[in-house]
Amino acid sequence: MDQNGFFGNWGGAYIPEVLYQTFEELKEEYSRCRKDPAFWQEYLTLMSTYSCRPTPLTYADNLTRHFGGAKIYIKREDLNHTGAHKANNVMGQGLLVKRMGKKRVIAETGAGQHGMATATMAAKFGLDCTIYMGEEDVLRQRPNVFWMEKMGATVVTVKDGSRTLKDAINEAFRDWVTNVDDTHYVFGTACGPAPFPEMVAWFQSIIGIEAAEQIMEYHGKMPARVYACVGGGSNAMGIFKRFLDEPDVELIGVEAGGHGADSGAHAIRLSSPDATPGVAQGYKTMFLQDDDGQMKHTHSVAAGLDYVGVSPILSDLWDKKQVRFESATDTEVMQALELTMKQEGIIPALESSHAFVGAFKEAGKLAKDEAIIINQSGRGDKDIFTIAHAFEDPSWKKFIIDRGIEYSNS
Amino acid sequence: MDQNGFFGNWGGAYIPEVLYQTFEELKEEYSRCRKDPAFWQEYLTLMSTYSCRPTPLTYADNLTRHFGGAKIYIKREDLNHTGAHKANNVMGQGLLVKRMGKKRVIAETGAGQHGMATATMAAKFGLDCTIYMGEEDVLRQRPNVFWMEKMGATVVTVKDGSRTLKDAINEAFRDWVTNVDDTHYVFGTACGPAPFPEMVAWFQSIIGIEAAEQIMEYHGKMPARVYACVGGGSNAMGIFKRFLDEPDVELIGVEAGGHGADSGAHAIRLSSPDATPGVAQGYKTMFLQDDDGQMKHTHSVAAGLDYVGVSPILSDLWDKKQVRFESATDTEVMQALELTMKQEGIIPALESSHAFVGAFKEAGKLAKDEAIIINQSGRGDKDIFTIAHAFEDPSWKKFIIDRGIEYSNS
Amino acid sequence: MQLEQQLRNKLKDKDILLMTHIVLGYPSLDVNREVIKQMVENGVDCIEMQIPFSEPMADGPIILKANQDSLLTGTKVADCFTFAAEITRQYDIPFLFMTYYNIIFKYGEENFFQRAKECGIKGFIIPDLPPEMGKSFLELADKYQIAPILIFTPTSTDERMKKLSTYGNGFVYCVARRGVTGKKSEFDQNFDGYLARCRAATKLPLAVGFGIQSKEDIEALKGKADMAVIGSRTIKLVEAEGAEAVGPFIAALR
Amino acid sequence: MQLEQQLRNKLKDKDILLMTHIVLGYPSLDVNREVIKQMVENGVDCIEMQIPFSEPMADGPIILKANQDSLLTGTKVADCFTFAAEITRQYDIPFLFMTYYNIIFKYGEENFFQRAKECGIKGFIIPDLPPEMGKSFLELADKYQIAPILIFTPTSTDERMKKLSTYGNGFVYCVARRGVTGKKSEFDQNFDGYLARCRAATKLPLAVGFGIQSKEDIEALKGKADMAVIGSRTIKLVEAEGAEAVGPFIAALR
Ligand SMILES: Cc1ncc(COP(=O)(O)O)c(C=O)c1O
Ligand SMILES: Cc1ncc(COP(=O)(O)O)c(C=O)c1O
Repeated sequence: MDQNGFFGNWGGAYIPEVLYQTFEELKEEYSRCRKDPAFWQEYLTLMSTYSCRPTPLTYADNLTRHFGGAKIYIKREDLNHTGAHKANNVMGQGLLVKRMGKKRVIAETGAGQHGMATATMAAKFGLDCTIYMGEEDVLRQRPNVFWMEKMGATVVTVKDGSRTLKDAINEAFRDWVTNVDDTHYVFGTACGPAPFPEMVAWFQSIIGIEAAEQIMEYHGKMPARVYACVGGGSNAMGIFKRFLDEPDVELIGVEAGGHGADSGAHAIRLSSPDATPGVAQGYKTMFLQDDDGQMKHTHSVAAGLDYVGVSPILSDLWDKKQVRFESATDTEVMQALELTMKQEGIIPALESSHAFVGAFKEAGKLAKDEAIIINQSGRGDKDIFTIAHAFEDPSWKKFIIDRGIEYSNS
Repeated sequence: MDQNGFFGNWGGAYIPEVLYQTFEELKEEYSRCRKDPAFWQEYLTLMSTYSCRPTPLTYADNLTRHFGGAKIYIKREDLNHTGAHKANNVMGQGLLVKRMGKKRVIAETGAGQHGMATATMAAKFGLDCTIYMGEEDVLRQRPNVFWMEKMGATVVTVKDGSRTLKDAINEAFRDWVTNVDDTHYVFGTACGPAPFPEMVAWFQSIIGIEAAEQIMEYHGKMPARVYACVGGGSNAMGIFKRFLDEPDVELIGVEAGGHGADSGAHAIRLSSPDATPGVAQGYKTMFLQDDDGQMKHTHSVAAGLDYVGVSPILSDLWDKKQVRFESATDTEVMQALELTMKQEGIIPALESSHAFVGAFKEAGKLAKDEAIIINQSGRGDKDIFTIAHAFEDPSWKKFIIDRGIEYSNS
Repeated sequence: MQLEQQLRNKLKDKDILLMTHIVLGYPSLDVNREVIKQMVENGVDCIEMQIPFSEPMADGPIILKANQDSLLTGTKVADCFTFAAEITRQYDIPFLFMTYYNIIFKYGEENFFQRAKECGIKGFIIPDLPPEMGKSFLELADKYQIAPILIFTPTSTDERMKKLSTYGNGFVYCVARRGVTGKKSEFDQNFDGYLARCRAATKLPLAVGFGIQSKEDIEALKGKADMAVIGSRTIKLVEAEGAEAVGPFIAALR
Repeated sequence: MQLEQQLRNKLKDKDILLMTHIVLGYPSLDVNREVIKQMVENGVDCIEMQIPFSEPMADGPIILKANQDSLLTGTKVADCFTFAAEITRQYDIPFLFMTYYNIIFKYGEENFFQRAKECGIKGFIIPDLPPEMGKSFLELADKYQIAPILIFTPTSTDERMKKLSTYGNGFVYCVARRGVTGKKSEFDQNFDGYLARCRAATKLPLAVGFGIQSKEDIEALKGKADMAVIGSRTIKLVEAEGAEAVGPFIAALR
C-alpha cells in the first residue's frame, strides 16, 4: 500500500471530509499495532482462547480419491467461533477499537456472518453495536438477525437501492459520518477506503500463515494451488497472502457466477469482461457498473458474494497476474456442496462452496503427489434457510408450512 | 468397571442374546484400543485435523464481573465440528468401527446432535448410516434431519412410545439385533449396556484432559468447581473424569428441571427423589419410572436432556457423593442463555445452558481467586427453531409464517 | 411337575408341540381370556403371557404396539398376576411369563418369584436378562422351581450355547433368526445347521420362535425341534378377525 | 467570470447569499426546469445540480431516494449535461454540479471537465473526493477554470482546513454538522466557534449547508457566513406541494 492507500492502480480512500480525522487516527493506531509484536501476540491469544485458532487443515481423503488427482486439503475457517473467517477480522478490529477508546461499533452485513461476528465481538468487548443489513438479505438470513439481536445488537434493515450488501455499506457510512466521534465502522471485507483493505487482509492473513505451516507438516512441501471464494476478498487475501511469494504456488480466486457469466445475473468482477474500473464505497476497483458509472444489480445464491466491488488488493494482483480468477455458477455450487457433504461430512457455506467448485474442476488434472488447499471460509449449517431452499427440499418446505400455520393459529 | 460392566451397583449389560457375540467382539476391540497408545494418538490426530481439538477454554470476563465471584471459564465444546461434544465420541467409535471392519452404523438421536455427528462420521469413513429419531424430536429439530439426509444418512422417524430419545434407542436396538453382523450401534451417550458407558466416557475424557491443562496454564491451579449438564451424561463424564482424583475440585452435574422438580414434567434423575433404580435400554441406573417399572414421560426444553435414564457411572459417583447434582428449570435456562449471549457473545446449546444456570447460581458465592469451569457441550445457533420458539420471538414467527405462505403458494 | 417334564410327557403323543403368545391386557384381559380358551381347546401345549413393558426392545412393531396399548388401557403388573392365577387354575397346560427384566427388578425379584409361584406360573422368558446379569434371578428360579428359559440365537457360538444351557431350564428358546419378533423367517439349510448346533449344545427341549406363521412352517420343524412358537401372528389375527378366529387357526396348524 | 468573483460581486448587495440544490431528473427534468425558474426568480444566487448516482453515500434519506428515483426513470449523465447547457444559457447565476466521483471517473475526467465547461458549469462539489485522491481532478479544474469546491466539517482540524483551502476554489462548503444531508442542525455557540475556525483558515467565501430550513436559520448565519445552502428542504417541498411552492418559500427566506 502506498501512502495514499493504493495497491498499483487500485484502492485509495475516497471518503467524505468529515471522516478525514477519524481515518487519520485509525491509520495511526493501525500502524502502531502493525509495528508492535505484542499486539499480534494479543490477537493470537484472543483467537486461540475465544475462537479456536489455529483452525485445522483437514485432509479430504474421499474427495481426493473421487477426483483422482492432487491431494485435497481444506482449511477449516468454518470452525471459528461464529462459523466463518469473519471472526478473524472482527476480533482484530475489536482490539483496535479498545485501543482507540471508542464505545460503539457499526457494521454492514450481507450473508449475516460479518454482522454476527461483529455483534459477538461487541458483546464480548462491551460495545454498543448497530448492524446494517439489506432487506433482501434480512429475508434470506433471518436467523442471523435473531442472534444478533439476542447478543444485544440493533439490526437496521436497509431498504434502499438493491437492498443488499452495497446498500448496507452506504448506510453504515451514513451512520459513521454522523457518529464519527465515538463510533468505529468495522468494515467486513478487504474493501473500502484505506487502511481497511490492508488492515482486514492483515488480520485475515492468520489463515494463510497457519495453512502454510500445516501443509508443510502434512505434505512436506508447498501446495500446487490454493483456492478461495471472492466476495469482497477478505478470506481470499487471508489465505493467499502468505503464499504470494512462494514461486510454485498458484492462487485461484473463485467469483460468484450466479446464473452464468453471460446471463448478466452474477457477481463476476475479475474473471469476466463485465466489470470496469470505478470508484465507490470509498475505494477504486473493478466494479459491475453501467456506462454512466451506476452500479448494477448483482446476483449470487451466496449472499456474501453478492457484491459489486472487489478488494483493490485483488484487483492489483489480477493486474499483475499473481492471482488467477475463475467463477462458479449457482448450479455448480449446489453440486459441489452436495458432494462435499456426502464425501467428507463437511458443510461449506454457499460462499465457500464456490472455492470448492474451482478446486473440483482442476484437482483431477494435477499429479497425485501435488496438494491443493481449499479455503472453507464458513460453515453452511447456519444457512439452512438458503440451502434447503436452494435444494427445494420438499420435507423442509412442509416443515416450514406446518410451523407457519401453527404460528398463525397461536 | 467390573468384569460384568458394573460401576458399583450400576451398569451391566442387559442385552438380548443375539447381541452377545457382537458385544464380545466390541469389548475385545475396545480393550485392545485402550491398551494401545497408538490408538489414542490416532484419535487425537483425527480430532485435531478434522475437528478443532484442543477446543479453547475461554475466560468469561464479563460474566465473572457480573457475578462478582469466582473466575468463570467456559470449555468450548461448541467449537467442535458439528457443533457439540458428541463428535468426540462418534469419531472415536468411528475408528473402532473401521478396525472391526463393519460397514454400517446406526444411532439414536434426541437433539439431533448425535445424529448429525454420526452421519458426519459415516460420510467421512464411507459407512452406511441410519439414524433413529423420535417424532417429537424430528418436529423440534427438523434442520438436523435435513443435514443428516444431505450427508447421506437415512433418518427414521420413531413414532412409538413417547416419541423421544428413549424410543429412538429402543428402535436402534431393534435394528441392531436384526443387522448385527455388519452393523455397529454408535451409542450417543455414556449409557446403555457395557462397554458403552465406559467407552463413551473414555472418548469424551479428552474434554477434561484438555481443560485441566488449560486451567493450570491460565489460572495456575485447579478450579474450585466444574459444571456440566447431564442428559445421558457423556459431556459431564467427559469433563469430570480428569478431575475425579483432584481433591479440591467439586463436580456438579446439572439436570433438566423442566417445569420444576415438583411438576412431574422434568428429567431429574439424581437430584430429586422422583427416580428409582431400574433396568432398561440395556443397563441398570436411576430411572424415572412408575411403581410397576414402566418408564415415565419426561420433559425438558432441551431435547438432549429429555431422557429417563442416566449414565451408570454418574449414578455410582452420586452414590459415592463424588459428584453433586442440581437441576435447572426451563425458565432459568432461557435466562442464562440470554445473559451469556449478551455478556460474552457466546450461544450455548439449550442443553449446555443448564450447566450455565448451575454455575451462575453459585459463582457469586465463591472467592475471586477461585476459578470455575462450565462445560459448554454445544452451540445453540443451530437450535434456532427451538430457541427462537422458546423466546416467542415475534419477528421470527412472522418470518416463518411468511415463508410458509410463500411455500404454500409455490 | 416341572416344566421340562410336562413338555416331555406331551411329546410322547405329539410330533411337535405348540406354544403361543399373548400380551396381557391387549386388547383387554377379557379378550385374552377368550383367546386362551380358544388356544387351549384347540391343542396348544404351552402359553407365554407377556407382561407389558414400556420399553420392549426385543419386540417388533406388532408386539410393541400391543405392549403400549395395554399400558394405555391401564394394565398393571398386579392385574397380570391375578389373571395368571385365574387362568392357571382353569387350564392344565403350562403357562409362562414373558417380560423384560425391569418388571421383575422393580417388583423385587424374590417377591416376583413368590407371587408367580402362587399364580401357578411355570417359567420365565426374559429377553434382556443374559445369565451373566441374572445371578440372583437364577438362584431364585431354582429356589422357586420356576424354569428360567434361556435363548439361543443364530449368532450364539457352540461354546456360548453350552454355557447358556447350564443355566437354563424347562426348554431352550431358539430364536430362528436375527431381529425382532414379527417377521417371517427362512427355514432353509442354514437354519437346519443352526438347529443341529442347538440340539448338540443342550439336553433341554428346543422351542423355535420368531416368524412362524403357518402349518408349513411347523411341518418343516418336525423332527428338528420340540416346540413351535407362534407369536405376533395370533395378535394380528385377533386384531383382524376377533378372538373367535384363533381356534380355527390353531386347529388348522396341526 | 470565475465563481468566487461572481459571488463576491453579489455579496456587495446582500448580507448573505442563497444556494439551493436539486437532483437532476427528480422527479423529472421538466419539474427541475420549473423549480429552477422559481428559485432564480425569487433571488437564489447559486444552484448546485446533483447528477444522480446509485451510491450516494454522503446523502440522507430524502436525497438518496431522489437519486434512486431519478435513475429509475432513466436519467443519464448525458441528459444532465444537455439540461445544464440549456439552463446556464437561460439564467445568469452560477450553476454547479454536485455528484460523486465515479460519475466523473467513469466519464473520463478530462472529457467530463470539457463537457461541463461547454455546458457553462462553474464549479464541482464532489463529497467523496478529498484532495489527496484528486490530483488530476484538481489540475483539470485549474485548466478548465471550473471551481473545485472543497468541504470543511466540524471534525476538520485547523491544519486540515488550511490545507484544504489551498486546493479549493470558488468558495468553501462548510458542513454544519456531522452526518448526512437532510437533518436539522443546531446553530449554537459551538457552531459559531467552528465557523470562526473556518473563516480563519481560508480567504474563500464560506457557504454553510446541511440542515438549513428556515429564515431564522439564515438570519443566524448573517455576518458569519457568505452563503446559506438549502438542500433537502426544497425537495420535500416539491414532493408535498409541487414546484410552484418553491418560489414563495424562497421569497420568504429573505
Ligand atoms: C462464509 C463467507 N465466505 C466468504 C464471504 C465473502 O467475503 P470475503 O470475500 O470478504 O471473504 C462471506 C461474506 O459474508 C462469508 O460469509
Ligand atoms: C449439546 C448437547 N449437550 C448435552 C447433551 C446431553 O447428552 P450428554 O449428557 O450425554 O452429554 C446433548 C445431547 O444431545 C447435546 O446435544
